Amino acid sequence: MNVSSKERPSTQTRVLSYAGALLETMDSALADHPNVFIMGQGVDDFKGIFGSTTGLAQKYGAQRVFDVPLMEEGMTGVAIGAALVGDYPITTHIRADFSFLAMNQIVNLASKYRYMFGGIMSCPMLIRLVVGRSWGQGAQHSQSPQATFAHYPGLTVVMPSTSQAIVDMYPQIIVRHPGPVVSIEHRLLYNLDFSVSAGTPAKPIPLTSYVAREGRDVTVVATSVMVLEALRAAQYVAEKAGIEVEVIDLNSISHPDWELVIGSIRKTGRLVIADTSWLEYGVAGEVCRQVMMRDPAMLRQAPAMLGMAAAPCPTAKSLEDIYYPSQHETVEAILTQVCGSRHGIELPVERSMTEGYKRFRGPF
Amino acid sequence: MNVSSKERPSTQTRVLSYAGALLETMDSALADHPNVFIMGQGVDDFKGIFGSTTGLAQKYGAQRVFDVPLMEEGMTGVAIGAALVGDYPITTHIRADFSFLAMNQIVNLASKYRYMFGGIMSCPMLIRLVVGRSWGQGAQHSQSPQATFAHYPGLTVVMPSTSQAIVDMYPQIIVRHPGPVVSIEHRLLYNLDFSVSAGTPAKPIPLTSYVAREGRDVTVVATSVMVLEALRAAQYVAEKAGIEVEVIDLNSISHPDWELVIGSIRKTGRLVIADTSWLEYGVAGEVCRQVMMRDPAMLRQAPAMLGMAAAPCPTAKSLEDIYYPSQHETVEAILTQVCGSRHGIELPVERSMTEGYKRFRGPF
Amino acid sequence: MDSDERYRRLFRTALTIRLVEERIIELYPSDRIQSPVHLSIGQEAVAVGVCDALNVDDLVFATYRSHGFYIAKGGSLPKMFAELYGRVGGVSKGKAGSMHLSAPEVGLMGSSAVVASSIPHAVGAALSFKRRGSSRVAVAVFGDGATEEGVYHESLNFAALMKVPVLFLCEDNGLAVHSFKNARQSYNLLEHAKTFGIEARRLDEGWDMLAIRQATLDALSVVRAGRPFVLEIATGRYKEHVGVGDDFHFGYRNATDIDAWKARDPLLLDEKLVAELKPEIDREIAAAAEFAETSPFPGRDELLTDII
Amino acid sequence: MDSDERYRRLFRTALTIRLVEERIIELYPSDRIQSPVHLSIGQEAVAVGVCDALNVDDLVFATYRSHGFYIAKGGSLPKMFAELYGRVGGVSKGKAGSMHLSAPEVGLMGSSAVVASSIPHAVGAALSFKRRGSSRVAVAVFGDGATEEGVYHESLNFAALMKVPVLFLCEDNGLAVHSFKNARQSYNLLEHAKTFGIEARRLDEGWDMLAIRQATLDALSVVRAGRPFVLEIATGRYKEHVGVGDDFHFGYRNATDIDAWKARDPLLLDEKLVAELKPEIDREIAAAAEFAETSPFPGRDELLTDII
Ligand SMILES: Cc1ncc(C[n+]2csc(CCOP(=O)(O)OP(=O)(O)O)c2C)c(N)n1
Ligand SMILES: Cc1ncc(C[n+]2csc(CCOP(=O)(O)OP(=O)(O)O)c2C)c(N)n1
Ligand SMILES: [Mg+2]
Ligand SMILES: [Mg+2]
Repeated sequence: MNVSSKERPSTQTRVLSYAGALLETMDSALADHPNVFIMGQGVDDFKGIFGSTTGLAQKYGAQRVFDVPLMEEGMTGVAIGAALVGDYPITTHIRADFSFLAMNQIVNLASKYRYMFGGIMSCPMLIRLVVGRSWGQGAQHSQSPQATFAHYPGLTVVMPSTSQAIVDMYPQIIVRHPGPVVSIEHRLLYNLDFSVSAGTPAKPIPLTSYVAREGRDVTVVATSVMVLEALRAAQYVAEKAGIEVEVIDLNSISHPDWELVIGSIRKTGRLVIADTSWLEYGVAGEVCRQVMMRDPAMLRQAPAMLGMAAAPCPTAKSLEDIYYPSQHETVEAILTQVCGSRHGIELPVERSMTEGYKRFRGPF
Repeated sequence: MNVSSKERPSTQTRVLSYAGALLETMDSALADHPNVFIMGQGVDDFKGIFGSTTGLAQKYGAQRVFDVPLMEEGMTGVAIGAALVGDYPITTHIRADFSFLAMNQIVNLASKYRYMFGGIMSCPMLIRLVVGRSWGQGAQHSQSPQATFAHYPGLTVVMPSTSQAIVDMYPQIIVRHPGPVVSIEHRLLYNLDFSVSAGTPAKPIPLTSYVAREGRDVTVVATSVMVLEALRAAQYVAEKAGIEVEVIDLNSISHPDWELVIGSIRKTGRLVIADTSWLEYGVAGEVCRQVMMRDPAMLRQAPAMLGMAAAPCPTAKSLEDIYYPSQHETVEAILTQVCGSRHGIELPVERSMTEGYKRFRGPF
Repeated sequence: MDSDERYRRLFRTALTIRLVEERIIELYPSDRIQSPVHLSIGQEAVAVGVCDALNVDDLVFATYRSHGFYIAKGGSLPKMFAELYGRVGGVSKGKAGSMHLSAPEVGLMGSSAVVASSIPHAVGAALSFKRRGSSRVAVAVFGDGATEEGVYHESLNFAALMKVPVLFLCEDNGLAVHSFKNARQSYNLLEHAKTFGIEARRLDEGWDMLAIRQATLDALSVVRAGRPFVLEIATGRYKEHVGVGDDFHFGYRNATDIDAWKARDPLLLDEKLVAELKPEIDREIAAAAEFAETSPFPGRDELLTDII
Repeated sequence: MDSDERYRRLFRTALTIRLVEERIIELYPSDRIQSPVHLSIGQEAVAVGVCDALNVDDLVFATYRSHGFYIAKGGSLPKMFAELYGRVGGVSKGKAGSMHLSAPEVGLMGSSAVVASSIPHAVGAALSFKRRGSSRVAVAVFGDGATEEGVYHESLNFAALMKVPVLFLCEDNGLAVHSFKNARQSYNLLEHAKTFGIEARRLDEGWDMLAIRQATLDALSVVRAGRPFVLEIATGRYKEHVGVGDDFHFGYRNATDIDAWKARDPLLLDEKLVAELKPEIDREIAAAAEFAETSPFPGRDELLTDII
């Protein structure tokens, strides 16, 4: 796998894995802000949430980085209480699915605290959720609840898709963002290497959507790992058919840059939506709503949508492979949008998206 | 308030409040099916979940209808366990907001049980959630989580909007439906009287969408109490301007009859969506997605959308009144769709929707 | 300090709570207060005794039944009335209402209407205090019913493990809405807490403000030393669960259950002191209600502010 | 029954579990099993002793670490291997995998990979049994870590209140992933359970199948009489939390922690019996793996079935 990302203004780049980017931002958050602390099951162990917190407990001490019992609801409540008195808590869930145990604290408390009390209190904090995928995660370790959380006003929901997104966004969030942020990180990204700007980029990735690749023929609005899928597909169709795909990383699910998205769709007139969750009542619906509210005629034809099949996630690999959209399907969706269903262009054979990620050795 | 509902084929009708319809269906479920039991905080007290379970504990005994401690997650887990061995549990949450405490059991367990185990087990059960509104319910007693639950495959999510819907649907659900059902009941409906068919209706309300009022000029797709708002508005614009509104009660949020919805929109070419929750990542998005997937050109213009303002629910009445769409806004949305924004037709003055419901004395 | 003066001070606060809530009862039919109210009439002594033992910068995290704690912790009456009236002059510009009173400037943090949900908040605040080496404490106030929720268990365990300065204060009125405690709980709260290594004590004299104050001070000496404490105080809810009425006529409980409490209630017994203090308090309440009355309703400009 | 024969029966089941998991370890690098596996090697005696004391129609609700309970409860080996291989011939057509094994026909209900989440299921099944006047019981199997979750508290309270025939079985391996119990728990499990009025017992000899069987029978006599019981059995997890490797080299724990367990492990000590039983069990395993190997992969027709 070798995908090209948006060109960065800064000339100097370095290679940084997603986990490495997380570790860097966690580290500098702790170094720069004495009120930051990290808590979660296993944050202080040798695996350190897939390498994103490894060594930090040793470096900053058990008062700043600590393991907690199994207590998702309680932990989130503890974080809120600490935030209310000026700390900045970072909590982790090694699978996003476990955040449902903290749903009450996240939705009924954290998201509402500021508004409910008329602005006199707030609980800024970062809640990190990891979405599982591949290797038989099954129905309870694979969910991607961005639409669920983004439905509730007061929450900021982001899905960083690259190391650059982590490096750029987390410092904007930690301590600086006024409210609670749910960041949904994708497990498949953790071990990938990305090239990131060596210094501070001229245009850091904002807490909203951005163009990940420019193009004129079709717009792909994607989230998280599907951004990478979209970029891979864009490269493929560029090489095979000279089609120029514009890839927009929605990036912030709660606060997308809809004008950017709509501007692109107006330009290309064609749309593919690629999300990590179910299509029903998900991101695809919200994108469609934003288009329709402005002008249903903006699109020349019905958009294509890629997401999980409408079932819980099966464990068997043969089912998992068809449960998620493959490169094959992503490329097919793009080609069909641009050239119609009888496009006649050869499709990639890759059967399982995760194969691509396993083979991937970066950097690019 | 006096709204006309869909004509029923049966000639005989009787008057039945929403709470009364619930009580009747709970009663006959207990009478007809020895494996049914009802548990929830206060189900056996003199208030009986706003009159929907009153007297049943006395009638069927504490083994069939019983109070539980404060334990939403635990109670839902208990219900799943009982369902797995052949009981049919009905659980209640006097505010839908409290179901977030049971989110893990509902989403990670109940919704997935059948699929995750390859069809060899299932946990049919009914989870009743009451949505609060008006009289300062505030941010934590007013949420309407249909989009949240409907995002997860395996759950059936319904929002009965009338007594007839209760009387028709609950017997189809209880014991007969193979999986877990989340039914979202609206508190404002409880005290309203509706006319229901006296015997078994020729065409009972199905576990999917249905036409609540036929019309040719504009389609209103509505949920729960917004169906009543839509019917009131339809009557108003029919009288004031001879406009014929087609009102579709989405009714099942997880399994709408999209062909019915789309058929109506194709016919009228105009669309208003009226939901009880936030528009962002909500029902409106999914309706838009269904339209766009088929044909973005189906609509002559951008649809109108009515829902809660994009904030937690404020307590002050002056804010609550503008937080929810009023009759004024509902009528305005319909008129603007049909006649454009300079329609010049007089709007109803009603400032707060809840006034209508207080004044309402039925039957109709 | 003169113990008589202390008693007067506590009594005055308790009477203020009682009179404020009685004023609420009178006002309620006028629809000036359009939100659910959970009255603490009968339970005033708990808030008063506990808060008097606290410093201003100690934090209280409470529930929908918090008029008492709001007043006892020192919250402003005009802001409270304006909040109940849904006016801009309210603590939270009317967005909070009765169920979500707060007064962070005097240490009452946001009250939650989801039972038990603010218990871990107190633990979290205490955790911060501990890390900063502060001598402040946090108090989680909750009802007997709240201890049934799983988060109570998680909070006790975490607080004991981390040795944070938190006081778990259970207002045991024996009821959750209309359910009696024995129908809901198989455990004894003190024994239960002790298995977490948490010291625990019950005070049956929930009418006795001075005893509650002293019990709180005793508990706080443990808490300030960095050990959580569970203090359970028996008390009586005179009114219906929510709303301004009595509820004995519904037959689920007997008036006699509460008569025992009334027979010890200083606000009922000490008529002389009531007579002496009432006029001034009444004037304060009238002024507060007057302030509320004249404060504007929040308008559309407030609907979408303070969200993130 | 001849106690020697009983020992052989239990031993054989335990050895089957061990050999099955050792086979999984061997197979794992071949990628035939493409899902996380949580091995119970070292913990077999618990499943074996407990299940032997149960009737076939007694129900067990377990966790992601349930190969042992699946086999001990009498689940079919070919269906298990096919399930692990993600094949149609598996218990759940491959949709479940290792983390969600079940065998309802012999009383193993669905295993959940969300810690503690199946505990209330056992309580609910027991509630049904009670209402029907059945003598069946339900067993909630969970690890020490699971008791930290709030739902454990809710489940104990409810079970004790309703007096349902449920056995809470805690497999105490002292670890939750890589965290030691003393870093996670401030309570003693037995003392804690007793405050709910629940009888509780700990067995330190988690290698002793017969002792576990007897302790379970003793507990079941209480449970069948309609009183929940907490049985905590100390045991040792030999392997890493998830996956097929050892984990001593990571340094978070010492091999010596486990050596004490190994020194008592009958499957290691009784070499003679192992030698005698192994060949037949190996044949069964080979046949099961063979069945799995030849069972087809589920195809697109299975993707969207059995959802509602
Ligand atoms: C999580 C949750 N479940 C249910 C309710 C409904 N409810 C409101 S108050 C209450 C009783 C709480 O009793 P207790 O904790 O003893 O407090 P009290 O009202 O007696 O002060 C219940 C069940 C709620 N608000 N939150
Ligand atoms: C609710 C939840 N939180 C976290 C996890 C991640 N996790 C998986 S196993 C485990 C440890 C559980 O320990 P214990 O209950 O003792 O069982 P053991 O693995 O030791 O058998 C954790 C934290 C999870 N699966 N579910
Ligand atoms: Mg109480
Ligand atoms: Mg363990």
